[in-house]
Amino acid sequence: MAEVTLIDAVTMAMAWELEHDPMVVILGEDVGVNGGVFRATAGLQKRFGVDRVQDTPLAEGMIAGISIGMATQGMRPIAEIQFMGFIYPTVDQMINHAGRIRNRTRGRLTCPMVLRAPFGGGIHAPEHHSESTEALFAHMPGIRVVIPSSPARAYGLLLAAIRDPDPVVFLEPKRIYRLNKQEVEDNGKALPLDVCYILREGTDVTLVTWGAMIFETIKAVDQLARNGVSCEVIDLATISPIDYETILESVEKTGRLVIVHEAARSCGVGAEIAAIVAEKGMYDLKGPIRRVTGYDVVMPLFRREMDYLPSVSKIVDAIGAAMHD
Amino acid sequence: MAEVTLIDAVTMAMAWELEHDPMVVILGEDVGVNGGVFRATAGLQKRFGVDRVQDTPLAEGMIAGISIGMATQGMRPIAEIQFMGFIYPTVDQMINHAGRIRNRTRGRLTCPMVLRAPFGGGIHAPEHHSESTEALFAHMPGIRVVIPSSPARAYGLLLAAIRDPDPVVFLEPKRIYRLNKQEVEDNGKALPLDVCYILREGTDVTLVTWGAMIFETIKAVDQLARNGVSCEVIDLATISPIDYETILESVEKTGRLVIVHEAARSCGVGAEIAAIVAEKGMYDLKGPIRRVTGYDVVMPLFRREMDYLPSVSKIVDAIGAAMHD
Amino acid sequence: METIADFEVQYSQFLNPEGKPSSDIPELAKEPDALIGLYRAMTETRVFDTKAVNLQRTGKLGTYASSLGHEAAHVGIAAAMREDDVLAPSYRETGTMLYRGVRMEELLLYWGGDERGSDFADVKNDFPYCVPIATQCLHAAGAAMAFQLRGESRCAVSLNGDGGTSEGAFYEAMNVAGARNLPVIFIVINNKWAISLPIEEQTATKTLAQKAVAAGIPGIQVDGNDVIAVRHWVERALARARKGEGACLIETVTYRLSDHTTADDASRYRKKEDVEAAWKVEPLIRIRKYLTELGIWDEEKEKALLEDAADKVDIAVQKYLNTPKPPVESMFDYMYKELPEFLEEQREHAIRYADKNGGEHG
Amino acid sequence: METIADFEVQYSQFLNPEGKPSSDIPELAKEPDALIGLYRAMTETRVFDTKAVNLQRTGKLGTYASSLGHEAAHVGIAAAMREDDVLAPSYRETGTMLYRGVRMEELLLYWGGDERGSDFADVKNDFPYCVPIATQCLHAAGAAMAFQLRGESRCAVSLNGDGGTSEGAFYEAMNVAGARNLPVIFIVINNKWAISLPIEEQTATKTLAQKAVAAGIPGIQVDGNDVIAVRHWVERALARARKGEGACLIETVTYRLSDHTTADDASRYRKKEDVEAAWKVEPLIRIRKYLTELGIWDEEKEKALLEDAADKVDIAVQKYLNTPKPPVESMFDYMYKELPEFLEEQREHAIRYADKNGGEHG
Ligand SMILES: Cc1ncc(C[n+]2csc(CCOP(=O)(O)OP(=O)(O)O)c2C)c(N)n1
Ligand SMILES: Cc1ncc(C[n+]2csc(CCOP(=O)(O)OP(=O)(O)O)c2C)c(N)n1
Ligand SMILES: [Mg+2]
Ligand SMILES: [Mg+2]
Repeated sequence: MAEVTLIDAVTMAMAWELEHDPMVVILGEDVGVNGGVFRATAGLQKRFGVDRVQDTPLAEGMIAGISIGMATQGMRPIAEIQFMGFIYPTVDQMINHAGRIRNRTRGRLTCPMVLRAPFGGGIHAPEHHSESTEALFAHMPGIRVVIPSSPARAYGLLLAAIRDPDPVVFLEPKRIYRLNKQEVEDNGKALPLDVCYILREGTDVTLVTWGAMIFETIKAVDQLARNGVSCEVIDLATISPIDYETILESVEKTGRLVIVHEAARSCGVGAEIAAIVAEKGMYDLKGPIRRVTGYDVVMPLFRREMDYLPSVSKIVDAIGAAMHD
Repeated sequence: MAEVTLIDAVTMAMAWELEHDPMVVILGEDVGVNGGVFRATAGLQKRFGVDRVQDTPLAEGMIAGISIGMATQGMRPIAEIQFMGFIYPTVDQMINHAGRIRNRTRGRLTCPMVLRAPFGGGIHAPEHHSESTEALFAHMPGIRVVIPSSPARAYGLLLAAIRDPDPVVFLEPKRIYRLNKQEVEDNGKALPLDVCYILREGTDVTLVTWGAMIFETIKAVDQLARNGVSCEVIDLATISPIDYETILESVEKTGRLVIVHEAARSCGVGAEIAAIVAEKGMYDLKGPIRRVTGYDVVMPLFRREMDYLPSVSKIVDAIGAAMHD
Repeated sequence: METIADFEVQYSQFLNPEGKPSSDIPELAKEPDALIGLYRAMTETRVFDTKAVNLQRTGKLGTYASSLGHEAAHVGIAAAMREDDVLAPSYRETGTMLYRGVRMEELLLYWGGDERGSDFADVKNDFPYCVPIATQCLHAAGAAMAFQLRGESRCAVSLNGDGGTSEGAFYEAMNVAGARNLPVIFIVINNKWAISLPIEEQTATKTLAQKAVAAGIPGIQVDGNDVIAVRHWVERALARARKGEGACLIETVTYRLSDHTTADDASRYRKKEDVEAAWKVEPLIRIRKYLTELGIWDEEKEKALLEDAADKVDIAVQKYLNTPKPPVESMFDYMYKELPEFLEEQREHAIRYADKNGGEHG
Repeated sequence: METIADFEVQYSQFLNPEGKPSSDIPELAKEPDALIGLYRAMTETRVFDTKAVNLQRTGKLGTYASSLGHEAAHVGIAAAMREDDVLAPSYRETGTMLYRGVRMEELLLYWGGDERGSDFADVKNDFPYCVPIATQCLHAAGAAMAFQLRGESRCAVSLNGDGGTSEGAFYEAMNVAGARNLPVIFIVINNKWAISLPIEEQTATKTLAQKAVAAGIPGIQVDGNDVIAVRHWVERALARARKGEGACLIETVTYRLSDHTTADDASRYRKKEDVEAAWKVEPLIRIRKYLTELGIWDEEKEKALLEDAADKVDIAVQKYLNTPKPPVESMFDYMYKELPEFLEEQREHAIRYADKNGGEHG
C-alpha cells in the first residue's frame, strides 16, 4: 500500500476507472501530454491513449457542453477545469443542462459526468487563481458538489463521483494537493457520497468545515484541546446535498456550532448549514452559531491572501467565543 | 401623478435617466423597436434614438462584457437580459470583471452598470423562463443585487441602481409586472439602496421576503391578522448587501423569523438571512427560524409550477407553526 | 502581401419557387415515393402547427413557437438522417422532431407545461427541445465525440437559428468539431429574424455559411424552402461525416412566416410586405407544384392528405387533452437517480400542499 | 451551385529573419528614429522580462508570464496606437503595456501579488492584465462602443493568444464589432502554443486571421516577429477604424520562446529543435541587422542601450522591492465606492488579525 498525496489519489482514482470502465474518458485543457497544470492526469494519456485522455481546445463552456453531450449518450466524461476562476463559462451548461436533463426528460437522458477543478487560495497564485465559489454550484438543483480533504477521501469520493449516475462537481483543495501523504489502497473502493465524515469526536463544540480548511481547523482544535475544550470536527465532504442529520446530531450533543470555510461569507455554504441548524437544531443550541470565513471581498492578490483566509487564530478565537456563550 | 404598474415604473425610471444623463444607454436583445419582450423599453428607442437604446446581437455574455467595457470608459449602460434563465452566460463577466474591476485597479477603473432581468415563476411561461437564482449573484463580492416589489420601489430603486457607481443586478419580478397600479411621481427621486423596507409593522413574527412573494406573504399576514397574529413584513429590496440591522431589530422585537422566497432553498438568500440571525440575533429568538421557499428541484413546467412556489397556505402554516414554538 | 488562404461560399437550390428545377436535380428528386413522403411530412407539420397555435389561442396550450414556413428545412433535415443518428434541436424544429418519430401528443405535452413531453416513447437518444440558445450545439458535438470514441458510424445533427449564430457556444462547438474531426453537422435555420432583430443587424456577414471558415470546416448555403436541396446537402454532409471526413455547416435560408411565438406580435417590428413576399416563396407550394407537374399529385390526393393529417392531429390533441396533470411528486422524482434523503421532507411538503395552491397567486 | 461569397487571407512581412526587406517596405521603415525607438522598446522589454523571470526564480516575484519572443508584436502594436486609444491586453503583453507608459514597477507589483500594480499612474484608461482568457475582447468592444456613441475619434485594441481564439467570447466580440461597425482592432498573438496545446490541435483552421470571416470583418496575417509589419498593419487598421470603417482582425505569428509561465516546464511537451528553430527567426535580431545595415546602429549603441535598459529595470526593481505590503484593509476599501455598512465588521476583523496569519497555513 502506497503513501500518496491528495493529488496522487486523484490520479489513482481516475486511472482505476479508466482501466475498469471503457466509457470513462478524461478531457480538459492540457490534461494530455502535459498531464494537467497540477499534474493530476500525469501519465494517463500515455497509459490509456489520446482517445481516453484528450486535450481540448481552450473553452470551458465547450468542455462542459460536450461533456454533457457525451454523458447523455452513454459516456462517463471526467472534465478538468484548470482553475476554479475559469469555471464560470460552464455555469450555463451546468445549471441549464447538466442538472436538468434527467428531470426534463423524465429519466430518458441522464448526465453522469464529473467536472473537476482545483480551488482555493494560499498558494501564491496569480490573479483569478485562488477562488472558492462552491456555493454557486451548491445552489443548483440536480448538481452534486463534492470536496475531499485527504488522500483517502479524494480517492474514494472521486471514484464515487465518477460512478454516480448524476453530474458531480468535484472540487480539489489545491493548497493541500501535496501537503501530506496517507496510505491509500488502490482497490477501486468508493466512499459514500451525501454523507459527512466525522474527523474528531468531541462534546463541547461542533466544527463543520471542508477542503483545505480542515487543516487550520484541526490545528485550532488541537490547540484548544490543551485548554480542555473538546471539539467535534465534521468534514462536510459532500457540499450539496448536505448530510444535515450528522450535523444536527452533533449539535444536539455539543450545543455549539462553528462553521469554517474559505469562500466569501455572504450566501456561502456556511449560511445553509447555519440555516438548517437554526431551523431544526435551534433548541439544542447553547449560543449563537458562528462562521469563520473568507471576507465578502475579491480574493486579494497573494501579498494579502493569508489575511483573507480563515486562520488558526481566527478559528481558535471563534471557538473560544462560542465556549463563553 | 399617474397610476402605473411595476413595469411602467421601470420604463419611467429608465426614461428619466436617459433624459438626464447623456452617459446612460440601454442595450439588450429586442429592446429597440420591439420595446423588449415584456415591453420594459417600449417607446424608448423612438424617443431617444437608436444610439441610446440599442438592440444587440443575441449573446448574453457579450451584452455583459460590452457593458463592462463601456462602463469602465465612462458610460452608464443598462443591459437587459431577456429572462433570468438566460443570464448564466453573463456570470463569468459579472464575477470576474464587473464585481472586481474597481478593486483590481484600486479605483482607477469602475463599473457603473445595471444588468436588468425579469425573473421568477407563475406566468405559465415555457421551459427555462421561470427561474429565481438571485443567490448566485448575491454571493459575488462587489455586485449589488436589487429586487423591487412595487411600482414605487421599482422606480426609486432602479434610479438608484443606475446612478450607483458600482454594478447592480436588478431583478424584476415579472409575475407582478402588471399586477397592480400605484401612484408614482415621475420626479427622478431615487430610493436608498442597501436598506430593507418595512411594509407592515407587527409584534409577533418577522417575515422577510422580496419580489413577487411579497404578495403571498401579505395575503398570509392579512389572513393571520384576523386570528390576532401580528406580523412584521420586511421587503428585503437590496438582496446583497443585506441590511441585516433592520432584520435584527425586528427579530429583537418579535422573537420569530420566517423567510419566504421563490428560489430553491439550499444556499438561497434565505439561508444567509437565517445565518445572520442565528449569529447575531440568537438570544432574541423564541423558536426556530423557518423558511418557506421553492424546492431544491428544477422549476417545473407550468402545469405544476404553482406547486413549486411558496403559497399563501404554506406561508400561513409556517407562521402558525412559528407561533406555536 | 501574399494570399495564403481562400474560401468560397456556394449556394444551392434545385427547385425554384415556381416548382421548376433550377439546376441539375439530384437522384432523390427522381424518386416519386420519396418526394411524396417529404411533402406529406411537410403538410402534416403545417397542419399540426396550425392546430397548436389554435390551441394556444383558446387557452389550451402554453406559449408555442410556430414552425410555419420552416417545413422544408425541418423535414429535409430529418429525412436525410438515419434513425440512430442523434438530433439536437432548438425549440422550433417541430417538423424535424415529428419526422424523427416524436409523437405529436408528446410535443403538445411539452408546450402544455408537462415534462413528460420530452420523454419520447419512440425516439430514445435525441435531445429534447432546447431553449437556451445555441447551448445544444455543444451537446451535438459531445454526442459526436461519443460516437467517434466508440467507433460507431453515427452522426449528430445540431440545429439553431440565425440569432443563435451570435452566441459563443455556436463557434466553440464548430471549432472543437473542426479540431477533432467530429461527425457532427451544424445546421443554421436562417429565417431572417431573431424575434425582432433582422439578420442584417445580427451580424455583418453576407452569409451565415461563411461562419464555418472560422472553424476550418466547409460551409454551404442552401435554399431552405427547397426540401430537395436541404435533404440532398444534409445527406451529403452526413455521408462525409460518416466516412470520417468531419463536420460541416449548412445554412438553410427560409423565413419565419409566423410571429416569433404566440407571445409575440411581429407586426410591431416588421413590414407586412416582407411577410407577403416571403409567402410567395414558401416551401409547400413549390414541392406541390413539382409533384403535380410530375403527374404524381393531384387535388384528390391533396384532399386525402389534408384529411389524414387533420385526423392524426386530432387524435394527438385528444390524447394530450386527456392526459391528467403529472403527479406533484414528479418534480422530485427525476432530479437524481435516487432521491437524496434531504429531498424527502420537501417532497412530502409538496404533496401535502398539492393542488391547494391554484388561484392563490398574484 | 453558385458562388455567393469569397474570401482571401493575406500574409505580410517586410523584414525577413535575416533583416532583409522581403517586400515593398512601408514609409515607416525609412524613418531611422522611429525604427530605433521600436528597437529600443523591444530591447527594454526583453531586459525587463529576463529580470522578472530571475526575480521569480529567486523567490522575489510570483508566477510570471514571460514575453520572450513576442517583442515585435508587443511593441509594434503599442507604437501604432494613439495615447488616447485604449488597450485591453491579456496577461502576457508586457511589451505593449510598457510602451503605452505603464511603469515597470507597476507590472512587478502586479506579478508580486499587489493590486496597486494595476493602478497605473500614467495610463489612466487602459485595462489591466486580463487573466480569464478572451474576456477582454468584449471589454475592448464595449470601450469602442463608448467612443462611437460619444463621437470620439478613439479606438480600442484587444489582444489575445491563439488559445484564446477558441473561447466563445472572442467570436462574440468580433461579431458585435462587425455588426455595429465598432472602432476596435482584435489582435491575436499566435505564439503557436496555448500552454501545452499546439495551434494545430487548437483549431482546424489554416490561419487564425480567417476567423474574421465569421464576423464579416477583414482579417490579415502578419509576421509577428517583424516589428515593421506589425506596426504598419495595426496603424492601417486603426486609421480605418478611426474613419468609421469598422473593426478588423490581425493575426501576428510569433513563437513563445519561454515556458508558458515560470510555473510551467515546456520541455514536457515540446521539442528542443522546434524552440531552437524559433530562436533563428526571433524578432530582435532582424531589426538590429536591418538597423546595422542602414548604418544607424552599431556595437557601441547596442552596449549603451543594454546598459540603459538594465539601469532602468534596476531602478524599477528597487522601487518594487521597497514597496511595503498593501495595508490589510485595502482588500475592503476598493470593493465599492463607499464601504457598505455590513463590511465594516469584516474589515475590523481583518485588521485585528492582520499579519498574525503568516506561516499558520498548510
Ligand atoms: C440564451 C438565450 N437567450 C435569449 C433567449 C430568448 N429568445 C428566445 S428565441 C430568441 C431569438 C432566436 O432567434 P433565432 O436564433 O434566429 O431562432 P428563431 O427563433 O428565429 O428560430 C430569443 C432571443 C433564449 N431562448 N436563449
Ligand atoms: C478562461 C481561462 N481558461 C483557462 C485559463 C488558464 N490558462 C492560462 S494561459 C492558458 C493558455 C493560453 O494560450 P494562448 O491564448 O495561446 O495565450 P498565450 O499564453 O500563448 O499567450 C490557459 C489555458 C485562463 N487563464 N483563462
Ligand atoms: Mg431566426
Ligand atoms: Mg499562445
